Amino acid sequence: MAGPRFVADPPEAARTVALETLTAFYHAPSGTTHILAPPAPQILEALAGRPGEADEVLARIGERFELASDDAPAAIAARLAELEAAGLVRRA
Amino acid sequence: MSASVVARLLADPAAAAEVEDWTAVFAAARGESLTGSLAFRLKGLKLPDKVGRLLADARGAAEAGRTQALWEAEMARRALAPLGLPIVLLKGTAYVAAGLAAGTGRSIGDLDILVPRTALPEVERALLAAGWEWVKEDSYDDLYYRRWMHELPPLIHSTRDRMIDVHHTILPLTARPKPDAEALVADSVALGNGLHILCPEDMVVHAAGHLFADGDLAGGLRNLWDIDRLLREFEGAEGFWQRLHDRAARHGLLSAVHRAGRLANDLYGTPVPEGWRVRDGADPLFKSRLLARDGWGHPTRRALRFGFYLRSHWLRMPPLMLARHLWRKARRRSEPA
Amino acid sequence: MRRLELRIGPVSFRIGSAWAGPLDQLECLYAGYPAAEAPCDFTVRLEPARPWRRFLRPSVAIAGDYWLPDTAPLPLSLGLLAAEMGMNLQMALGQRRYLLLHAAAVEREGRALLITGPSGAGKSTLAALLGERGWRFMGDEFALVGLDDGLLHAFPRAVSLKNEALALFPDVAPERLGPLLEGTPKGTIRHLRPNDEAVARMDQPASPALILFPRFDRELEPAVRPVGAAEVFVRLTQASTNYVALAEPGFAALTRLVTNVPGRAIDYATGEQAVALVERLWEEVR
Amino acid sequence: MSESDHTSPSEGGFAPSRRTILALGAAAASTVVTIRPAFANTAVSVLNCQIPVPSPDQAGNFIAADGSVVPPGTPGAFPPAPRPLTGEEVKALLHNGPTPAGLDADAAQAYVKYIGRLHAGTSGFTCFASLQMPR
Repeated sequence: MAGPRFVADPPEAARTVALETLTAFYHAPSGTTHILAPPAPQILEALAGRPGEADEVLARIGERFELASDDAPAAIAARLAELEAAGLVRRA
Repeated sequence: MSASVVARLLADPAAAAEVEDWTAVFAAARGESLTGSLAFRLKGLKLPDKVGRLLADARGAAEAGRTQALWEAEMARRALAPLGLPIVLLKGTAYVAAGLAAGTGRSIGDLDILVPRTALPEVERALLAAGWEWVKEDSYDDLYYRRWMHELPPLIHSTRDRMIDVHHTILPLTARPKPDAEALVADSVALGNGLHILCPEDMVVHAAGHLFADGDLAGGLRNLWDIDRLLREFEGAEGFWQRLHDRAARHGLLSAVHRAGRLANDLYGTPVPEGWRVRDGADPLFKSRLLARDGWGHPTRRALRFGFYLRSHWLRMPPLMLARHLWRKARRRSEPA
Repeated sequence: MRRLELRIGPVSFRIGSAWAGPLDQLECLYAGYPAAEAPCDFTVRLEPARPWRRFLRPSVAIAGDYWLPDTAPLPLSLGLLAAEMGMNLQMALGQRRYLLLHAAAVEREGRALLITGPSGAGKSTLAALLGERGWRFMGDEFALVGLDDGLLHAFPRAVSLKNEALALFPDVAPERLGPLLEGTPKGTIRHLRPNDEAVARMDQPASPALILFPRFDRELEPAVRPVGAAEVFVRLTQASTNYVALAEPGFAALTRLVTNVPGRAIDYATGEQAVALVERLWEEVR
Repeated sequence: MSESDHTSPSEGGFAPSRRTILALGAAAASTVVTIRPAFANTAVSVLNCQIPVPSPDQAGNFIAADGSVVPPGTPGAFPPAPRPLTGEEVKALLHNGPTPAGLDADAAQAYVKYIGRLHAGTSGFTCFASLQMPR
């Protein structure tokens, strides 16, 4: 699956606090707070300073998690689109 | 009265020792959107604790505003990057993006960018696709903007609630001076991340033209402070004043630039060439208008302000067009409900 | 312009008015409050909506350091309310030293109870009731969370009570009440000056211990439900006018608050039920 | 929002051990909520506000049933509101409350739709924003 390559800001650009199963995520470059549900934090971590396309994101996350999805490519594409709209990942 | 104290403090921070009524200074500075600039200007001085606290708060507010302005520019850059165009930042966002002294503590509202006029349709499409929306759908205003203005009708981002003004030149097309828009873009300076700023001389010409050849001078004290900071930062460069003169002449804004220099010199002690310091009969009126705010933050000199408001319309439009414009506005107001 | 300066907790206001009436009422209502600390944090102006509106059907426009478009002028008879709104507006838009929560707060033994929720949930009335029953009243409109210390700082403004709620306070001294204000956007209201203890101790902050989300309806059965940290966080961002503007310090203060302090939602139908529920919950979180 | 199983908050965010199951969520799900500036209900007590319908720069135009601003006399559209609506009236209308005095019920619905489409920077927006209740 050849798609666009995305990259997220390095970890020091954000402050995170776990709130139960959610993550309060302060993004310093925008001064904005986001509430993230899994797998958004994991995707950001996988792309922090390391560009990759959707397949690579899945592979990186898959090293540490059992991925559960009926349609992983569609799901990951939807997650990346959301994160791009929020300005948390950008085209590399 | 009190706007003049703000101007004095900006020009000479040591005068802070003589301030008796800081409440009035803050009210006037807030009214002129100069609190952040003042707070950075007075940083490090020995001042009463409470004054220092309020100034620190103002610096915090300015820093947050700076982050937001830069982020909005970055989001516009991402939206427009596929077009491969030079995107020129204007005004406050340009000052902070370039790290200029004029950006220190400056309040920044909308994002202003300049693009080649021929690229407007694709820029508009790209912004609409990336979540920006028209602020209003009114055909007359739309047509009015497209035919006569130097910018697209304002767009606002649907989730970030920030406005963007997309300019293709720096004065309304109906104004008498005709700036050389192609030269503005061609000679802009790349910042290295895909965004550009105007070259130093054009930056001064734009600030002066915006202040004296376009608007009604509301908030003008802040804009004149920009000009002071820009001139002081650029004047050390070899041949700057001659280049500024030539560039202002090329854009048809020499008199605006000269007036900006004279008034900045008068209010802020800005260094300008000896030859610029001529007497001008209208300068005192401009100065009064710039300082028309009291220690309650309340605008003063109502008649003078109204006069400058009329002047701003006059500058933007030839008389016949102005009459037609006002006629249409009046008719729309009085249309039967 | 006539002028009055007023300090409420850590915030000093300068209030200018084209008319004497609103300032006289304000001075009465805030009798016994400490002197303003110069320079004032904020300026509020009450001025004629149009020049002729100073005398002819006088109409008070609210202006000041910070303002919003769309603010409707009020008749001069509601000038006191205009001054109160003007102060709220300065806080909502201009406050940067504290994280501002739209919440009421009371204190006991150095620990604070925060009460938040939409208007109509009974925040003001509940805080005022508790304030007359052994708790120290810290404020009914804004709770100030220190960005450096994480403590709750008191902002004990006069409580704005709906006329019907006044019956709950039969014993308060008449001089603590402001004039009856009829025809306000919230109906007939009257202001109640916090008691002497609340005024005397306004400079003492307290450590937040419980965040309460009350819901009032005469049909409701009394009930308690825990509210998780994530929900408290989101609700408080929406109850704060300056959370986003404060950027990172705001994030730090709010995440610290919601991870350290438990949240509870309560339903109640009468003031007595609410007070009983609060006392019970307070014992639980001790 | 999607859910992840077996992720305990005590593990401090997103570095759980291997074999933790991570659900990627449905394509239509949402995993990012951005905190936007809130006027909160504060402003209701802050502000005695009003909303002109339409805004002064569009004065004289009619309001269509879907809330859009249309030229005067457009069939099926409603004339401008005879006076600015107050925040309290709009709040009542939003909660299916009574039609404000002096207004036609259908017109009032169109006005509410118009108000719902207001943007930041247009007349009446801050008033409308102040009526948005946190839930």
